[in-house]
Amino acid sequence: MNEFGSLLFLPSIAAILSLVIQNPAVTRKFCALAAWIQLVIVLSMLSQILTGHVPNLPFVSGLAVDRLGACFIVLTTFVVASCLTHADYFFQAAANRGDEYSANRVKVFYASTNIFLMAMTTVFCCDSLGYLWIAIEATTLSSAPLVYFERNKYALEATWKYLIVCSVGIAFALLGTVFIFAASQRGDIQAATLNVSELIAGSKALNFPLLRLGFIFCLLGYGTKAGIFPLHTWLPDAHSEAPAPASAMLSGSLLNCALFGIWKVSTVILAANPTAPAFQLVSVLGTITVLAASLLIIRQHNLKRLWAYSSIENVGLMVFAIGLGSGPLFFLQAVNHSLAKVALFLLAGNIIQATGTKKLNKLHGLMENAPSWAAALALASLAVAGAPPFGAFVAEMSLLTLSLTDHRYILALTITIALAISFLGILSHTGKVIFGAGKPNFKHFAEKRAVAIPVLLILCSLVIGLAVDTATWMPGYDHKHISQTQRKVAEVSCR
Amino acid sequence: MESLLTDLNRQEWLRAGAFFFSLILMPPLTVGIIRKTKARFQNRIGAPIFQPFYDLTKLLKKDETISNHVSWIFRSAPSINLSLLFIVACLAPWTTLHPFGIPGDLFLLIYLLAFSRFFTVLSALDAGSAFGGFGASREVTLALLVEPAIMLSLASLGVTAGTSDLTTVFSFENVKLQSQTGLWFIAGCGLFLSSLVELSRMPADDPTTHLELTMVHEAMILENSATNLALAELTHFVKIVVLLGISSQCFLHSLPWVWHASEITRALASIGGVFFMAAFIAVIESVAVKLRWTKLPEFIAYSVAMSIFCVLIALSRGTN
Amino acid sequence: MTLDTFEALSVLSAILGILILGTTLLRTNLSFYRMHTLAIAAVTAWIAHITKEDHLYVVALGVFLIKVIFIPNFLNWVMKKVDVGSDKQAFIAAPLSMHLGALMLGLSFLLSKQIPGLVGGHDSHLGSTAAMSILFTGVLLMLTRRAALSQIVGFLVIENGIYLFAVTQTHGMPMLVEMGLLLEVLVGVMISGLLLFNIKKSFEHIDVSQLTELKD
Amino acid sequence: MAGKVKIFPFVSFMIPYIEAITPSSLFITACVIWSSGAVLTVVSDLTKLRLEDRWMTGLSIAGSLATIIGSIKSYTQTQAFGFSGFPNFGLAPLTCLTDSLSVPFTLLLGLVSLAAALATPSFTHTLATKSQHNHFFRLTFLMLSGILMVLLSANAIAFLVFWEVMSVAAASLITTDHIRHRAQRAAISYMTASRIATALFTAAFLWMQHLSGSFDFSAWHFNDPRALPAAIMLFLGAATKAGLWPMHVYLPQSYAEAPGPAAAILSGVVGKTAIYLLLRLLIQGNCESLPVIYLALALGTVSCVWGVLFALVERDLKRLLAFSSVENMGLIVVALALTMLARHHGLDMVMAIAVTGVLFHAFNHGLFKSLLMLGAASVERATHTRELSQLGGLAKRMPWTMLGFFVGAMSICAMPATNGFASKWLIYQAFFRLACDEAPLFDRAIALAMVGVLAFVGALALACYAKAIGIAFLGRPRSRQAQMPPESGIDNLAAAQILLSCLCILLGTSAGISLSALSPALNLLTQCSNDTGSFFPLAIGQLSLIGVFLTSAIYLIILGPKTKDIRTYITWDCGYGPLSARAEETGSSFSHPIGRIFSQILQLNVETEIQGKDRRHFPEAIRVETKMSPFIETKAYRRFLDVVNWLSLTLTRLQTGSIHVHLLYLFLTMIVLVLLGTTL
Repeated sequence: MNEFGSLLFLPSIAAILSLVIQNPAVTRKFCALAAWIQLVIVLSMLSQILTGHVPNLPFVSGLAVDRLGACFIVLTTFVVASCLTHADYFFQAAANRGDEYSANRVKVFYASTNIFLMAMTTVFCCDSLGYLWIAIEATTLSSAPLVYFERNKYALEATWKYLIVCSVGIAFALLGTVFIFAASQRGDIQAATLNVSELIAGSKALNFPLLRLGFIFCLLGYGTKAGIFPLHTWLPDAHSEAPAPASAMLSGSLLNCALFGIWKVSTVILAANPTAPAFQLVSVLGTITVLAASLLIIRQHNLKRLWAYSSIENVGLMVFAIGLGSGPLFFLQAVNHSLAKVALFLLAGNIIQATGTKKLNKLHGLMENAPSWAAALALASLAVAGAPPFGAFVAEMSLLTLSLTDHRYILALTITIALAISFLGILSHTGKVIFGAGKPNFKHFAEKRAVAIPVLLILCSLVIGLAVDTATWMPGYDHKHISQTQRKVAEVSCR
Repeated sequence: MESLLTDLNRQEWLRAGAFFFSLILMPPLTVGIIRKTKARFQNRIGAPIFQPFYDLTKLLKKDETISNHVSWIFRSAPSINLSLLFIVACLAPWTTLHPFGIPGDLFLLIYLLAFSRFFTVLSALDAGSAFGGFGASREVTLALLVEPAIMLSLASLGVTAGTSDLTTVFSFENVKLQSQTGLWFIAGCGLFLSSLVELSRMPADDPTTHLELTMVHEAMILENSATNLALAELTHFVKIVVLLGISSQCFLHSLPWVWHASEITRALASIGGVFFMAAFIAVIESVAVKLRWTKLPEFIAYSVAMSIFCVLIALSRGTN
Repeated sequence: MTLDTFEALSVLSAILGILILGTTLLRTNLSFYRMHTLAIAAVTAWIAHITKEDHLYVVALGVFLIKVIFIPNFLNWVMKKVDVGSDKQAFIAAPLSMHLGALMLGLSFLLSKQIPGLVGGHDSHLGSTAAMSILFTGVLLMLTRRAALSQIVGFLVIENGIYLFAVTQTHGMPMLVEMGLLLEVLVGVMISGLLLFNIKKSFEHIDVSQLTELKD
Repeated sequence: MAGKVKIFPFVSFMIPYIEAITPSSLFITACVIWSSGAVLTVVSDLTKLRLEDRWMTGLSIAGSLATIIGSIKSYTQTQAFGFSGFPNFGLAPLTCLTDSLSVPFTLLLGLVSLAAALATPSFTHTLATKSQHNHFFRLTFLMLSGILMVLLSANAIAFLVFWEVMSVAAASLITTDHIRHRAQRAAISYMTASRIATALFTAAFLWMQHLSGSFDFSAWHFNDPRALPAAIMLFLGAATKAGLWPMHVYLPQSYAEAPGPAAAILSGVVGKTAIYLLLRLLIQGNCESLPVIYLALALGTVSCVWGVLFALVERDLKRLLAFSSVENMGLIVVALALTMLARHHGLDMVMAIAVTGVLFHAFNHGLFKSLLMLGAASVERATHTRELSQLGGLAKRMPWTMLGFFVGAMSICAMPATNGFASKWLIYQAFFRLACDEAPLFDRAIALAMVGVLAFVGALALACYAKAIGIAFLGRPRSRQAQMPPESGIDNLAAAQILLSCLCILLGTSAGISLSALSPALNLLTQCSNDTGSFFPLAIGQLSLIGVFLTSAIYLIILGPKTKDIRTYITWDCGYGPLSARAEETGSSFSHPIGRIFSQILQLNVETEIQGKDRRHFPEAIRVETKMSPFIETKAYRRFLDVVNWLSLTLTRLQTGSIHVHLLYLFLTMIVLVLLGTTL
């Protein structure tokens, strides 16, 4: 319990302190610093797992970090740290613009952000599906105040929808967990358990129909939380009404937790029966989500909703990666999406603060007003749309190559078309924002500092795009000719 | 060029001399014959056959008047056109007196003719007058419709002979073409009809009209005067001789006895053929009436139809 | 067929759940909800008695304290502060939705026969029928009622349905997980109660169906 | 006949200097120079540094010279080089290959970028702010390095990366003058077309990787039937990028809106990268599947006729040039299809001639199209308009632009003694030879028909460019802008035009010799090792010498002595009195007879409106308006866009906003998933 405790120790202290400290400037600086220190702690603690020497690091009976979980923890902490650093600029710019946020609102923001970070870290440490469910529900509850930060009518409506739809969705995930637990009890393994490692070990002995039913309900529950197509309705509202740093965190890290839930459950059903038809549902759902989101992107009128829908599209891609049974590919897509999407939401926040409007048809001429922002926005939207030099291109190409080796031709074709549509949708919207005559009432405030974090994130995505060779970096991933079942078993065992 | 210098036999030089002599004499003479026959048809005496020579010498002596909006194209177009037509005359198989067997490629010839048309059209547009523009636009439209016809009929001849070099196609040694009297005849008709349009003779355009709105070729040389006009007229005369020559050669090749006749008779027959064609044109001009501009594409459709027949014959015969 | 006592109790809780659907008066809804949850706590206690799983007693106590006493009182307090008496006309008239609830009970009886693996061993399928019908009641409540408060009650009923599944089929999840569930439900209700105040403050009504500004 | 010259004379002169440097290092230096230029503009954006145009054009010229020398060097020495460490695109490292097939294309890139760089200073002063200057230079450098790397990359992933970099750079280059909405719309339509091409390429590459197991181009063979879908997708993608018939819609907009030098590079080289890919994959991968052949023949022929027809009736100079490049691209694709047809029937000679025709015409088209684009851009710079109805009489005011445009027009209409004629002659000859050889009757019929179609298209091109030159440069100026002061001497734009015109004429007259430089490329593509120079037996050089000698003789002897006493007077006005410029032939009236013949395709309708009491006999005012609606854009694409919009509209209507509906979606999906999960 001690390592796990030390993992969460610093954010809890930060949460308490941010409630206690009166002067908001101090809390802002302190929380940002705490987040970066937390990143260092996490890196040092999980260095064995990250470098692959130790398969996984068990804490208490239900909590154990495996390789994928460790990578996600590092990514989430990095995302939260960069968002908090930018939040410092965000609040100063708000003050400079005139409508200063009241002190206790900022305190609630920082407290719930730190709790949010704790909840997300626990999600990735969970081995037991029960604890996983609790942690994900905790992330929902802790992110509700973040969405409700603006305290206006729209934020209220967004929060209410977010809370109700997600809670009901996750309730079904609980039903799924119950069924999986019942499957382990009915199966002839010695002790009924919820721990994924034990479930995988005794997977052949589980009562398969119950397990399949449980998997479907978990897919439905965590899918609502992730934003799969028919269940995505809460996501655009929540992300467009939350303040920029909050919506960056929501998009950048919260979606990964829900998808991690789906991944955990799918490893169980993969171990039980790799060619289960129920498992095909996952990749089909992923493709439908990518296609629907790319069609929705074309007709967007609000800058932040545009980026929310592009998050839904990337969630679809990640679900498709899970449907192919490749964990490393799922993480590669998650990293690229988080980096690019956080940069985009932070830039969107800057633009909305400077121009005062979210409407796409009122935003134009950013190149005239703030050339550095325009360049960053252009590069970031290219990164998220999957243009080559950036990491998303590598992820999408490996995804499509893998889907072809799995003989899923129709799905691969649909995704290629959907990616083309969303690329054009995103670039035409960004083009309209960047080019055109400048806006007269553009409030400039520390232009260079505002774009520091986004540029850092774009550079990381560029490094992934150019320097990372998928074959060496991810041992489980090998796009040479391996038959579908043999590769899945290989990957699951390397977990 | 090696063939020109080495086998320097007397007969080769004789043929070259006869060729250049006829090239200088025949163009004005053919036009003279056309005008003479038309006059006789209108039972008037008409100007002597050598009248075109006198006109050209008269024009060469006169002083030139040009428009003040004109650029270098107008000044240089006549000389370029004449040299182009002279080269075409040397390459094209319009007479059996073809000097030294210079290879005249089919596509090169057609694009040399297009080159001279390009310059004529530009010099017409250069003066900036409505009539020049009118004539240019009509010339280009007619050329557009006629060129495929000429290309296809000559190409089908080439396909049956197996080479695109017209000199070997029109030389009388080609066995495969000897038995193709039908192909030669139809190609001859197609080429004759196209050259009627190309040379803007009666059914397409009346060379003697003074109503600028109906002119095609005359409208383009409206701005030329004196020496310019002389060169333009001479170019037109050479073009008449070359095109009529080619179609007459086709007709000659369709007659079996010509294949066995001697050199001299073939030379005389080809020269006679050109003059006969000229007279035939004069007959058409006296009998037929000028077609309206919108009806002209239907007339050209006949020559295109002829060329399609040639293509079908070429394709069917080619398989043996 | 001889009804085991815990089956009788779970069917009783299902029936009480359907009664919640009966009225649009929020106050009576809450009281029916209280009795319905009491029945579920009793089921838990009785199963603990049968299977000698002593951690179930603690869970039953937790359910009783939080879900039977604290949450209904909290919601009543919120209702007084927000002073909203009844849930104006729902999408479907209240009696009709109650009959639908009853129909759902029959349907879940048929369904629990088909669902594999639920029936087995000594526990009969009545427990799963009750759980499934409570689930459907919760869904009906959320879909047809306009007031935010009845949406919270609907969510709690769904939660009870799932909890009943857990108890009747798997004799209770590990202790820590059960406690976690109760804590989550508690925090969820507190937050939505807090939101309820703000909706009332800014919209002067808590009719959720009018919250529709955010659309594409 | 002059003896056969084995090595390109130009190379033999350079060999001692560049013996040591390998082609790869030259190409890498070109890329480094260009990308350092791009970085320099970024630095100047961030700091106060003001970049002089001279430095940037110097950089650009240095890059193009390095490319030219590199391509000449790689003529003699094939080299495969790669970077194992840094630029590793995940699935495959960056591996490059310079072989004889990439020589003509890299040489073309070098020459056109050299000309564009020469012409740049005279354009950058039209750009207002410093940020626009930097934007223009940065994106030109990015595009140029993108094109170079596209031509060099040896595996599919590297190709896709640099292809996307090139497309995005070209699209944003089109919006250099981004205040105008037309420029933005043009960029979006360009981006759409190139993204569709990329999507088709991705699908084809993935399929081939699935078949062959690796992303290297050399490992792919298109002769087995399973590769048919990939070949078709590859061809459609290349057709979209080259601007063939149904996908040509974006070409006129984007070429017209791009700034001068960028338009030259776009129209000259970017379209050729698609042809290069087809050559590299389909021809070198010896694809001979009939569906691809007949698809290519059909699309190529239609775009030949369609492009030149619309170019003829076009009223904007740059759009006219864009439509005519649709025609030339169609011609190249038709010749490509002929190569595959000949290989299918095993006729090696026809295949060799056709491939040489494709390579030579692609090279020539790059030269004379960029020459024409520079001419049109210099006209737009001087008169601030591209409308033919407002130009006129520019020959006397802009003599050098007129000369450049004239040489470009001559070579695009394939006039003898120009490079256009040499390459078009080769394509004619290939079709002619196919008709003569013993191929099946159907293919011989197609070949002969194609000879007729090409003649028809040639005549149309002649009409189109006669109109372009006649209306824009000759006659009287039709508007106030056209009466601007004459050009003063040769500025760098004129120098660029003169460079390109000399190249066109040099290649045209020395066709025999310059063609023999393509023998290694022919050998690589079709394994038949005859000298390509022998395919062009015409003594075009001697003929043009005789022609020049004759013209000057006639001019000096007959016209010379009389020039001093020439009287200048008004143009013949048939007695109506001094006519104004309005009486002159306009662009639309020049092409009206042809438009009337093809009115179905062009959707041309003429409305005449006569006002006056007795309208038939005493008309007071007559108004004639000819309207021409582009057939493909209005019918096909409008419908397709409506469908996509309707689809996304119904999806957005899904987001109704009421929470109950959202919950309903949740429960319905639950039921569907449970049913699907359990019953499957």
